[in-house]
Amino acid sequence: MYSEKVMDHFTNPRNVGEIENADGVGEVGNAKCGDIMRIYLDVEGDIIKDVKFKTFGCGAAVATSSMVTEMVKGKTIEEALQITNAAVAEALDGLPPAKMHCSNLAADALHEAIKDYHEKHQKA
Amino acid sequence: MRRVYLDHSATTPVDPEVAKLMMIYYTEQYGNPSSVHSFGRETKAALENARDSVAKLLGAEPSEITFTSGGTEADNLAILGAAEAQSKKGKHIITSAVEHHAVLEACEFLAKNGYELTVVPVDEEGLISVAEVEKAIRPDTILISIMHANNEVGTIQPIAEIGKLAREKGIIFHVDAVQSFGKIPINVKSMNVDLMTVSSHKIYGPKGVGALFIRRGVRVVPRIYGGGQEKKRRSGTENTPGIIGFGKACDLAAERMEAEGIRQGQLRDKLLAGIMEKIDHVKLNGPRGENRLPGNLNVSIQFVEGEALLLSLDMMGIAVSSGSACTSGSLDPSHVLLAMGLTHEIAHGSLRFSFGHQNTEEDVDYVLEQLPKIVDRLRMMSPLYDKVKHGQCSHAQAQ
Amino acid sequence: MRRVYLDHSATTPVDPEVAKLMMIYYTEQYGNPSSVHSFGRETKAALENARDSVAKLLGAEPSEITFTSGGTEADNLAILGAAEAQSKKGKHIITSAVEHHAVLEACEFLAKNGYELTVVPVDEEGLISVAEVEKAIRPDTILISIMHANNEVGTIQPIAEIGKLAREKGIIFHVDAVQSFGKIPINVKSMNVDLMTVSSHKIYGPKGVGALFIRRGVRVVPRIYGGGQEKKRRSGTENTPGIIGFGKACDLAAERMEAEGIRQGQLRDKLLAGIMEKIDHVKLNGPRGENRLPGNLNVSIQFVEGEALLLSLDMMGIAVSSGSACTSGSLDPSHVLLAMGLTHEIAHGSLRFSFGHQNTEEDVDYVLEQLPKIVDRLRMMSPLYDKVKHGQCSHAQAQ
Ligand SMILES: Cc1ncc(COP(=O)(O)O)c(C=O)c1O
Ligand SMILES: Cc1ncc(COP(=O)(O)O)c(C=O)c1O
Ligand code: FES
Ligand code: FES
Repeated sequence: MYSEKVMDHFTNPRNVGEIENADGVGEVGNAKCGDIMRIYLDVEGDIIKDVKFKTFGCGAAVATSSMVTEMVKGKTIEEALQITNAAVAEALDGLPPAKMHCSNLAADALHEAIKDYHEKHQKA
Repeated sequence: MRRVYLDHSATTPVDPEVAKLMMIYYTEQYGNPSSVHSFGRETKAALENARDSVAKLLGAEPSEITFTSGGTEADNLAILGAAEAQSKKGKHIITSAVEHHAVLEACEFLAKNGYELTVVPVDEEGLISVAEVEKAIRPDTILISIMHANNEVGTIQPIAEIGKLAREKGIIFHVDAVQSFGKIPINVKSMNVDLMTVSSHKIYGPKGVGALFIRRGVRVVPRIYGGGQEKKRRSGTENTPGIIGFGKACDLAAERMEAEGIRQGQLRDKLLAGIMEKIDHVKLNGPRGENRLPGNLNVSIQFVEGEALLLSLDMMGIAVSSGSACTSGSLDPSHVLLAMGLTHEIAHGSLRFSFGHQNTEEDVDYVLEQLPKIVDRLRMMSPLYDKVKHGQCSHAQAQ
Repeated sequence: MRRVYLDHSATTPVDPEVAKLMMIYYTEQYGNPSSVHSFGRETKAALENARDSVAKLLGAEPSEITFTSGGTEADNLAILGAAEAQSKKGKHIITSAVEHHAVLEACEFLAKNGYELTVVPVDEEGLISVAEVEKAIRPDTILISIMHANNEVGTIQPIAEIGKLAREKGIIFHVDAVQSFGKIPINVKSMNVDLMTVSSHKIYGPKGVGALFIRRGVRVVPRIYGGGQEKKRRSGTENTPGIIGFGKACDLAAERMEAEGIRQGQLRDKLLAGIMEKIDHVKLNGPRGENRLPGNLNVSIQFVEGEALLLSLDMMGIAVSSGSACTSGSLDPSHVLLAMGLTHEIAHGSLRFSFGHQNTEEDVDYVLEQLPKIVDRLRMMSPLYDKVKHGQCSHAQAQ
């Protein structure tokens, strides 16, 4: 059902947790199926220095969360904005068709966190 | 790694005795039972023996048993076949909100084709009330289809009472007994059942075999036409090895039913007690006691998602199932749990453990050793559990 | 006593390799393929492997294969499902006079439910003419159902030509290939077939398993509703051991087809030559040569009745079948033989020998030793043969 990469990220998820006083926090939920994903960003200059996640969801949801945190770590905000749902799924060697909406959550949560960062940043 | 199979409601292994018997009919006594020669006659005799075995476990006559390719086909034959046979009399059908998809989808098909459907609700334990069924009956009601025991939460419905009601009103009564057959006593006569579905692969018989009990005198329009096998009710070369295996599985079930019911009930209770003790925020789904199949346990573990639990248990060799939406591939979690009034979130974190003959106390101990660790790990990741710890979560207080 | 099974068109034993493989899936890898855990995933993978094997032997894509409980169910799904899917386009269906009952009865059901049926005739060898099919086509024709090889006389129909015609006219083309599958080459693409029925128990796979090839893009309304297995085309817990056995049987058939075709053809020809030499007043039913399945022989032995022959052979351990009315339990002998223009009397004395992998030259010798004695004995009793001997019988001269 799931690729080895998905199972690996599900079993040993990277960057689980939260960041206190994060520069950006994004939370998205799939209202219908009840899944929730939250991503925390720690930004220095323009670089994403640290990232953490918390997810309530299936194997694919956990794996895509974990993968997206790996993908953005050390990247600039600009670069992070380029990450798409498809790219996350591809980095995991694909997801079963019924699970494609889980990868939507991961990229969406990241983009929400960046939006939050921009808002806080502009205020500061 | 230790492998613990706790998904016997999904399917069971074939009993070694059953498998051994089937082998003979695959490789030696392989004749077509319709054939006149000795190869055909010997399988024909064994086929009729199997019919006796199924009938006996139902309290039916052998002539009232029609073999099918499984529970799903039998459900379809019962519902679509009985509806068509009676379409001149009326077009109203009653079923419940917690039926198996084989019943619900067949009913939905009828609803799209000129029939009217009333779906009676269940209470928070998944129980149907006889009063609700009675309320739903109309002059044009031709069929009531209610399951005996639920496949997800094990709730046992008041079949005899509904049967009495249906009989009084002259309405055909179909019962999907796939989960109860061979596990708890059944008698189609005393229960006043007209049509009853059973399946082989839930009772240590082979997959791809089932049967429909059709009470003498009840008419069902066939769904499969051809050589006229099964007294024209279901054409197609009979799956003799499968049917003979099913018959053997019925004989074994009859012998073991009582002792296994007690034994599995105890294992189940031990597992439930252990989970409640070791894990907080757990909800039992379905009833306790007499109204529940002895081998079934269903719990919701809050703040974690069912598929994630299931996969984590699987990595430790433990096989269970879940009513989570993520598992089913649909957007909604189990229709059974929702019908019982569970919120999407709670239904999402449900796990079903279903016991079988081979399960032991050691299996239960192993689950109780692994499950709490898994729940801990997943809750650490869960943004919902977070809130509970910080006292912000209304769900927790609601429990 | 020697036992010689010559009824492989009725059913075959399961190949020992197939049986061995199935055992694993009955007792060890027994998971439900819909389950998410490892027990389910391992059977799911094997199920998909089997789908590849069936597809390969048909020249189809795996996604175009829907597993069913047998050839009869697949025929019903094809005919009733395709007719319903296209009922808005038209209600005229074409089939032939020599189809299996699974096709004919399904068509008859449609004819009773608002469809119109044209049954094209066959010639004295059981062959359908493409011109007759073309003549039958109307603007409202939605389905043509013609078998590949006949189960009684082995006649192979011009499927590719009919396929070409159907494709040109945009009519769905169903082929019952139960008897030809695994015996002679098939390619659904080059034959322009839209739906094709195959069955496992005719090719040393288990009973109770079959498949319908559904060309991508062709719509078929399901007949069985439920859990949505087989991409919603056929619900019900998959008979995984059976399907996996069927896949293995396809692999073996692919390996053996060519050599077995030659070998069985030679045995068949030897039997025919021997019968013709040793028994007078025998008529070959069906064609000689390329247009006939290599393992099929069908002869009418005049002045004796088929069931009596069959029972007498059975007492000597020889299993064959007959198109006699007495065997079928109906009042008419084989509809196939009648459609080929045989008189009731001649059709009555028909015997079908159908060869399989285990048959040897010794089997043929044994039949040639027993059959003449049996025919003699029965003819001694026959009032018809009496007349022949006295030169009064017109039938004899007619041959
Ligand atoms: C209650 C119930 N009804 C029907 C079925 C369908 O039976 P089968 O799996 O034999 O098609 C099942 C099992 O899947 C079931 O649990
Ligand atoms: C030509 C043909 N079609 C259909 C069938 C029916 O297939 P099954 O026996 O798998 O139901 C048979 C065999 O009985 C057959 O010979
Ligand atoms: S989170 Fe529900 S399907 Fe993945
Ligand atoms: S002679 Fe007895 S059935 Fe034909």
